[in-house]
Formats: sequence, C-alpha cells, structure tokens
Amino acid sequence: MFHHFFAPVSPHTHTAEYVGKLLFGLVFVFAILAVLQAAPKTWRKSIIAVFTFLGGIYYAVEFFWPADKIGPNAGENWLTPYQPFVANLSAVVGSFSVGIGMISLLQFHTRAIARQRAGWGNSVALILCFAAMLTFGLLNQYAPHLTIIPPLLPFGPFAPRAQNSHDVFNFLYLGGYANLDAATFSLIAFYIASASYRAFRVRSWESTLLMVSALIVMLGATFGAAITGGIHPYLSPGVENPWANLRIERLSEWLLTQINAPAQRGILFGIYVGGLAVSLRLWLSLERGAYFDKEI
Amino acid sequence: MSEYLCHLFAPQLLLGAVGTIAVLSRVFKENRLYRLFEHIFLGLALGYGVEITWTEVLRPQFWDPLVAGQWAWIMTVPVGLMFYGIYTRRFEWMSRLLFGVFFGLAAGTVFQDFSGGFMPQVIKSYKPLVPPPPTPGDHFLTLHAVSFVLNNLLFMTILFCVVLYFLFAFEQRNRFIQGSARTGRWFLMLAFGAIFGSTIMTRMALLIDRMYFLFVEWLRWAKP
Amino acid sequence: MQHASDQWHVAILVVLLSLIIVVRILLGRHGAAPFIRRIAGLNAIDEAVGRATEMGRPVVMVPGISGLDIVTLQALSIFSYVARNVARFGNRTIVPTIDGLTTGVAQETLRDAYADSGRPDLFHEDDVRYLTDQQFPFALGVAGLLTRERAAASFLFGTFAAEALIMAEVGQEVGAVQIAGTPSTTQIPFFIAACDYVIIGDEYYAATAYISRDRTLLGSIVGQDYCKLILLAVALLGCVAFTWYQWLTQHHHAGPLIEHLKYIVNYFKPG
Amino acid sequence: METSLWQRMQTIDRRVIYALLLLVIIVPILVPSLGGAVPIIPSQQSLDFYNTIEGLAKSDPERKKLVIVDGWWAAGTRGENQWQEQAILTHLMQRRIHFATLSFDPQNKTLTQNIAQNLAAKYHYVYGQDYVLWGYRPQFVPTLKGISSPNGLQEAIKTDQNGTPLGQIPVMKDIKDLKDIGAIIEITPTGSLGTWIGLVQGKYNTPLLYAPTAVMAPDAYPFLDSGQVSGLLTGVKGAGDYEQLTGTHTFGTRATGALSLVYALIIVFVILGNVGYHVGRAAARREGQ
Repeated sequence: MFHHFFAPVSPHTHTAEYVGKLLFGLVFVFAILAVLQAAPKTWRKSIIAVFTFLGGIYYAVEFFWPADKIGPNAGENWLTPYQPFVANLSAVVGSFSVGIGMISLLQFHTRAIARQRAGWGNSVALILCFAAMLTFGLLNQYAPHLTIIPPLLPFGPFAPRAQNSHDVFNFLYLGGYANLDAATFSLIAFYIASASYRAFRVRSWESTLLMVSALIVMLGATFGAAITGGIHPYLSPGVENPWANLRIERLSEWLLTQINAPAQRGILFGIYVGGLAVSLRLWLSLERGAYFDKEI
Repeated sequence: MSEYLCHLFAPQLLLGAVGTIAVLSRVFKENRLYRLFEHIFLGLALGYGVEITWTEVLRPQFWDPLVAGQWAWIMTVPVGLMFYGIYTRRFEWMSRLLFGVFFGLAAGTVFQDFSGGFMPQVIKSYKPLVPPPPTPGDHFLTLHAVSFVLNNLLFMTILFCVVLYFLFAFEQRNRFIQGSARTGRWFLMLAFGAIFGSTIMTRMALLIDRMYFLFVEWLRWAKP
Repeated sequence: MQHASDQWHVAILVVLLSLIIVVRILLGRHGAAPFIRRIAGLNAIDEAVGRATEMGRPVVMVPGISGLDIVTLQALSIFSYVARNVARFGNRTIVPTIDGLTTGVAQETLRDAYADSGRPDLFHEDDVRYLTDQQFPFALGVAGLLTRERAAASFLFGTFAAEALIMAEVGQEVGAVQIAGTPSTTQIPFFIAACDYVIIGDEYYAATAYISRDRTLLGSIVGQDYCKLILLAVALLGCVAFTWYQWLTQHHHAGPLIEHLKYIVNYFKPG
Repeated sequence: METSLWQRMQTIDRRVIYALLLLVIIVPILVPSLGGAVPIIPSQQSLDFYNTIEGLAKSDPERKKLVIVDGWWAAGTRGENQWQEQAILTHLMQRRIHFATLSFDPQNKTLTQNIAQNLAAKYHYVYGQDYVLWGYRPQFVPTLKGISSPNGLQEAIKTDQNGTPLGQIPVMKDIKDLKDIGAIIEITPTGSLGTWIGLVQGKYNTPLLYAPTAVMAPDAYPFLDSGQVSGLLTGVKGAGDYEQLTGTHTFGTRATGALSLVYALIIVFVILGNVGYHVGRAAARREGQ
C-alpha cells in the first residue's frame, strides 16, 4: 500500500490526483517541520544528534550488512539498490543551497554598486557576466538555435551569419571562461619559479634535503640525462651495467618510488585514522569546536 | 591583410586573448585590466555554477521526474528550504538540523572508505626482506639480491619513522623513538622535494600552451 | 571491498579501531588531561595575529576548496579560535569561501567568535565572502582579495589542490605572515616553499585538540595514536611473516608452519 | 648602507624572474630554429616506447595487426597530450602501421580527429584502408571488457565514429580480438593505466605504451619495472623526445626546448640564491669580527 501511495501519477491523465499529492507532500513535510519547531528548545540539541545519527546510519548499515555471495544480486545486500536513490536525494537537497552563496555574493556587489565603493564598476561587470552566463547557459540547453544577433554586416569579424544562443554561449564559455581558467592555472608556472628560488636554500638540513631531492627529480625529467649520459645502461647487449643505477633519471625514479611512496603512505596512516576519528565524533555528536559548542 | 584582421578580432578569440593577457599581467603588477577580468571571471563562474546545478542535478534528478509524475520529489523542497534558516534567528537551528544530516551522511561512508580505500595500502606494505628466486642468466645476482633487500628494508624503515613522527599523545623521551621521529621528518622532506620537482613540468607545459595560444593561434607569429 | 562480508577480518579491525577512538574520547573526559606534543606551526598563530594588529591590516582565512565536509569543518574550528584572538586585538577577519553552506556556517562561527570576545561591532557579514564554487576563479578571487585588503596574515587551512600555490605566493608577495595546514599531501611542498609555517599531514586533525585543549578532542588524539600503532604493527608483522614465508618456500621447507604463515600473509589480502 | 652584490643575488626581484621565464618560453616558440637548437636527449623510457613500435613494424611485415590509440585528454591538458599524440601518430604513419583511435572523453574525439586527418593528408593515409577512428565511448570498463573478450572486439566497438559498421571497413576486416592487436597506446591525464593493465594487457601480454601528463608519470614506474608497460612518454618532454626520434620537428620540439631552458633558468636562480646567501653570510661574519 505504501508503495502504491508513492507510485508515480501522470499529471496529464490524473491531474487532480497529481496536484493533490503535490500539495499533500508539501503540507506533510511542513507539518513535520512545524512539529520540530514547536518542540521545547532544550530538546533541539538531541533532535539534531538523532538526525545526524540517522543520516549516517544508511551507509554504515549498508556496509556492515552481509552481501549475497551468489545469485543474481551477488555482492549486494537489501540496502545496496537504494544507493543511487540516496545519492540523488542528497544531491538534490544539497543543490537547493545554491542560493545561499549566490545571495551572499550578489548582496555584496549590489551594495558595492549602491554605495559606489572603490571599484564598483568591476561589480557591475561581475553581475552582468553572471546574468549573461546564466541566461545563455540555459538558452543553450533549451533553445540553442534561437537567433540572438542578426547578421549585421556582410563582412568583418561579426561574420555574415546570425549568432544564435549556442554561439553566444560558446563566446562566453569557450572564449571567456575556459581561457581565463587556463590562464589562471598557468599563473602557477610563474609562482613555482619564484617559490623555488626563495625556498631552495641550503639553510638547514631539512631545507637542503628538500632542495636536493627536488633538483634531482627536475634534472631527471629533462637534460639531467646528459650529465650522467656517459654511463651506458648496458655493458654489452643483454648485460646490464650496474653503474647505470647512478644515472640521474634512475635516481629520480628511485626517489619517487622508494622514498616518496613509503613517506606518503606513512602520512596516509595518520590522515585516514584522523578522518575516521572526526567522522565518528561527528556521527555520534561528540564533536567539539566553535560550531558544535554553541547553545541553541 | 583583412583576413588576418578578421581573425585577430574574431570575438571569441579576442576575448580569450585579452583575458589571458589580463590574468598573466597580474604577476608583474596588480592592475585595472586584471581587476576587471578577475570580476568577469567570477561572474562567469557564478553563472556557470548555477547553470550546471540546474542542468546536471536539479533538472535531471528533480524537475524531470517531478513533472513526469514522481510527485514525492516535491517533498525535498521544504527540506531544502531549511538551509535558508541561517538568515533568521528563529529558524537558524533548522539549518543546523539539515547540516547535521549531511555530516551524518558523510560520516556514514567512512567505514567503507577506510576498509576499501586505506586497508589495501597497509597490506601493500608487506615487503619481503628475502630476495625472490634468481632469474637465470642474471649477471649481477648478488647486486640485485642486495638492492632488493635494501630497498624493501628502506621502505619499511621510512614507513615506521614517518608514522612515529605523527604520534602526538606520547612524550618522546626514548632516544630511539626521538631519533626515529626526526629521521621520519627528514624522509618527509625528501618526499616533498620529489613531489615539488615532479610537478614543475606539467605546470610549465600549461604556460607554454598559453603562449602557444597567444603567439601561434591568435597572433600567428609562428607556425604550429 | 564494498561490504564488510567481503572480508570480515578487515571490517572487524575497523570496528575495533573505531571502538578504541570512541572509548578514549569518553575516557578523556575524566581524569588528567591527556598529553599532546608541541606542534610548531600552531604556536605561531598568536604571533601572526599580533603582527597583523601591529600593522593595522586584516587577517584572511581560507577554508580550502572543498564543500562543507570534515576537513572544512576542522578548518572552521581552528578559525574560530584564531578569530577570537583577532577580535580581542580589535582587528578584522576576512573569510573567502567556495561553498554556499560553508559561507553560512563560517558567518555564524565568526559572529560568535567576535561576540564571545566582546567585539560584536567588528564583525561584518560581508567579511565572510562567497566567491564562486569553481577552483580557479576562487583562487583568482582570493589573490585579488589578499592584494586589495593588504592582508597582514593569511591562514590557509583545508583541502587544497593545484591552486594552493597561487594563494600562497600572492600572500607572500603582499608580505603576509602565512600559516598553512592541509591533509592534501601533494600541496604540502608548495606550502613549505611559500608559507612561514606548515602543518603537515594529520597534524591537521590534531590542531583543534592542540589549540583548544578540549578533553574530548585530546582523548580522541590518544585513541588515534593507538590506532596508528596497531596499523603499523599489522604492517610490520605482515612484513616479518611474508619474509619468513618466502624464506621457507625458497629453501624447500614444507609443513604446517608454512601453511600458518601463508594464512597470516593472506589474512588481509583482498579476495 | 649600500647593498652588496651578494645581497642582491639572494633578493632578486620576482618580476625579473617572471620576465626571464616568459622570455625563455616565448623565444623558442617564435624562433623555431632556436627552439630546435636546444639539444634533446631522449630518455630510456622514450627509447623503449619508440623501439616497441619499431619492433612491431618489423615483426608484422604484412600489417595484419592493428594498434589501438586511446585518448582521454581534452583541452585542459592539450599542452602536453596533443604533442604526444601528434608525434605518436606520425611515427605510426611513417612505418605505415594500421591503427584505430578511441576516445573516452567527448572532447577528445574532435581533437584526435583533427590531428589524425591533418597527418593522414601528409602521409597519404587512407581512412578505412590504413586507419579508422572509433570515436567516443562513454563507458570505460565495459568497453575494455568487450575488447578483451574472445572474438568480442567487433561486438564491443560495433561502428566507427561516423556510424559505419566495422565489418564494412577494410582495415578492421581481420581484427577479431586482442590477438590481432599489435600494441595499445594510452594518451591521458587520468589514472586509467591500472584498468588497462588489469583488464586488457595481461591477457596476451599485448605491449602497452603509456603517454601521460608529467604529474601522472611516476604512477607508471612500478609497471615499467615489471614489464607490464613497455614504454613511457613523460609529458611534453616525452613528445619532444619522440619528435627527435622520428625526425619530425613541430611544436613539441620547440616546447621541449623551452622547457629545458626553463629548468636551466630555475637551476641558475637557485644557484645564485645559494651563492649569495652563503658568501653574504660569510662576509657579514667577517665584518662582525
């Protein structure tokens, strides 16, 4: 019966039932929220703790419940099929928060414009670009062939053909967004150069280790091979040269696989255990810190 | 000539080129053009982010099923509205309630993540300290055997020292423990240096590609 | 592995580790406060805040580029502590964010921190600023903010990726004292190169316990240490067993011992 | 007080560093003869890559086998992967080896098509006779499973990117399964290597050649040691190496030249900084005494 109640209803053939159920859904959830709101304030922390625990219980039980070993659903238990649904549900509810950031940012910039704060012209540009990207992004989805700019001139950069919403979207996304993204990413190249100039100094034992290891790997990747190129990898066909292990590219490879790998794994031990501890504290409402200590 | 000019002023290319120059000019001096493009970038990103949220999540997972008859999705709307409780004193705790559910969801996956994502790493650290049986025709049997054992021993030593360095609750009074932890830090520095060195090429390739875009694709000052 | 039943022994170990942590948390609330070793980068926080005040310029705190997850929450807890000090000195805190939810929580955290220090007047909603939800626009926005606000101190705590160096180098350029901490291992080298102090690896997860000296959190740190030691012991014992096993098989031994060792070696092996 | 040379050496203005960095990148791009003049020494891994293809050209004189070129890169990493793909396809065409391209990124389909068609015109490669573009497949693992199942290749791929059934394409006529594949080349910024090794390479020990972005390259070292990967082209340097080996000099060579100069520049700056730091400190100590 439960299943039947939640079954899809065609809005075209059963319009009344569809609208009724929509209204019911809204009223039902709002009623639950109203009850929660009406509960005594002292209960609120416990209510939050219960909901937090319930939030985590699905994935935890799904993991610990034994899975079928054989049969058509091997590797699954009775909860596994709901995984996509839970993921969808949390994604949908989570996306409703999109407005929070947007409101915060637009508020900041509209205020900057209203008060004509220094650089308010930039705020105008920001809001215009936001509106344009949103509009043409959606038009590109729903009406990509809609003409936006009619063919103005028979020649020139604005091409003799009309620009539709897909073209305008490409102008904004490929011309603007993608190029600015790549340009920002490439800023790192400059900063990596200045950071290595400053950081690679034989100041202490630790900074020396950092520098030597970085230089070996850098050389191993480019012309380092020339420095130790005299050491041939083979003594004679089929016979390895043991000294070839001292070639810079081999040293670099050794640093990356024999030093870097275990060190990173050691860090992982702490990070995974730390993550486990924080997750447990959050799940069981044992967490401490600013947000969690507050009286509500 | 006019063909070249048309190419230079093709809107999409021109916007990309001017934007690239504006962003890169930042490294020399913070300037007006840069500031303008910083804001343009933020505006485009915000619009794009909202558009993606609609087209990739809300439309396929919420709106389409809803109008196709799966009416129960409507119930997510009041739940989503709980986020906006942070704007009022009265309903602020409602947003905490919803945050709590999300924290719970994230925390619930930790067991699977730990067992499936991390435990294999522990198991991969079983490095045998006995060389494998010799391969026939190996000219440097001893060398290979010794380097195999030494490398694996080094692996275990580094792992041991680094984990010891990350212990917080024990006073490191013991000389051996102290020394191991300090050695662990040295190994960490070697590892960080190696990461630094191996990242440079990819980052430089990005800048080279930007220059390719400006000088070859846009200005056409050189052949591709 | 997708389910506990794929390898019960691994799942049991994980449950055991979880129990150790929870029990140590509960034990930590009673008795003497557990010990925690010195973490250099965290001691420098007060110094950085003090210097920012002397210069009369604001403090910028970046809570990483991931959404509101456990890593970001840790960052906000650390920031709440730092912001209290900043407020006490009568200085401003600016927090750029990459996520709507983080913005909300950060605003609340800062408002409380400023109120607790008796300076609610110094907190402005605008100082917690959502920039965008995309990685590189965010980095560029933070760079602009650091420059225009002439930040005197910058705290980079949270999840970071390639964009980390953009923020750290721009902070360096404007002369800010920088303290960074991240569980994203690949970004640590760049923070070491560009920042004054760096919190490495799971020092990040110990940070809240270290600065708040809260007993619950300190208890958790003790539990975590036991877990790390147990996992290290598993790795070392596995190594010894594997070595022994190889030795015996190569020297043509057979018998029950070799079977036992094989069992131990394969105990945690997948499948 | 006048700043000494040593002090200036350890506090070079960052803008000077940036300007020189731009210079050593732009000049080799604009002046190909200069960019090509920086010597490129191919690494052993690049040589292994090259020799694997050469070996294939010799061992299969009738060109019965097909090489699969898989691309997973898009505009974001074109600075590295584009030149790799161009150099690799050039080599395949020089040796007249038949190949098929496959994309696991929708953008990659068009990018690969452009490279392949440009080179095909130059080397007189005929579509369908000498090479085929399989196009984009959204599902990675199922596709690999299909390719590696006995006699399952045609069934897994079905059509080329224009929708022509494989049975009607001459170059695909005798390609039934993995045994007819001479080598697999993976050009990617992603961590897809393990899946190729696990699902495909191990079946008949098909040579697997890997061309990742530079940051991904270290992941492949263990597989190179074990012989599961037969060759490795590391980022744009790998592309430069390959252009050197095949004797074609396009942008990859210039980019590699620029890259070598960048590395040299950084090393020079590090040396300057260190010399300045230590000599300056020694001088200060002497003055102090």
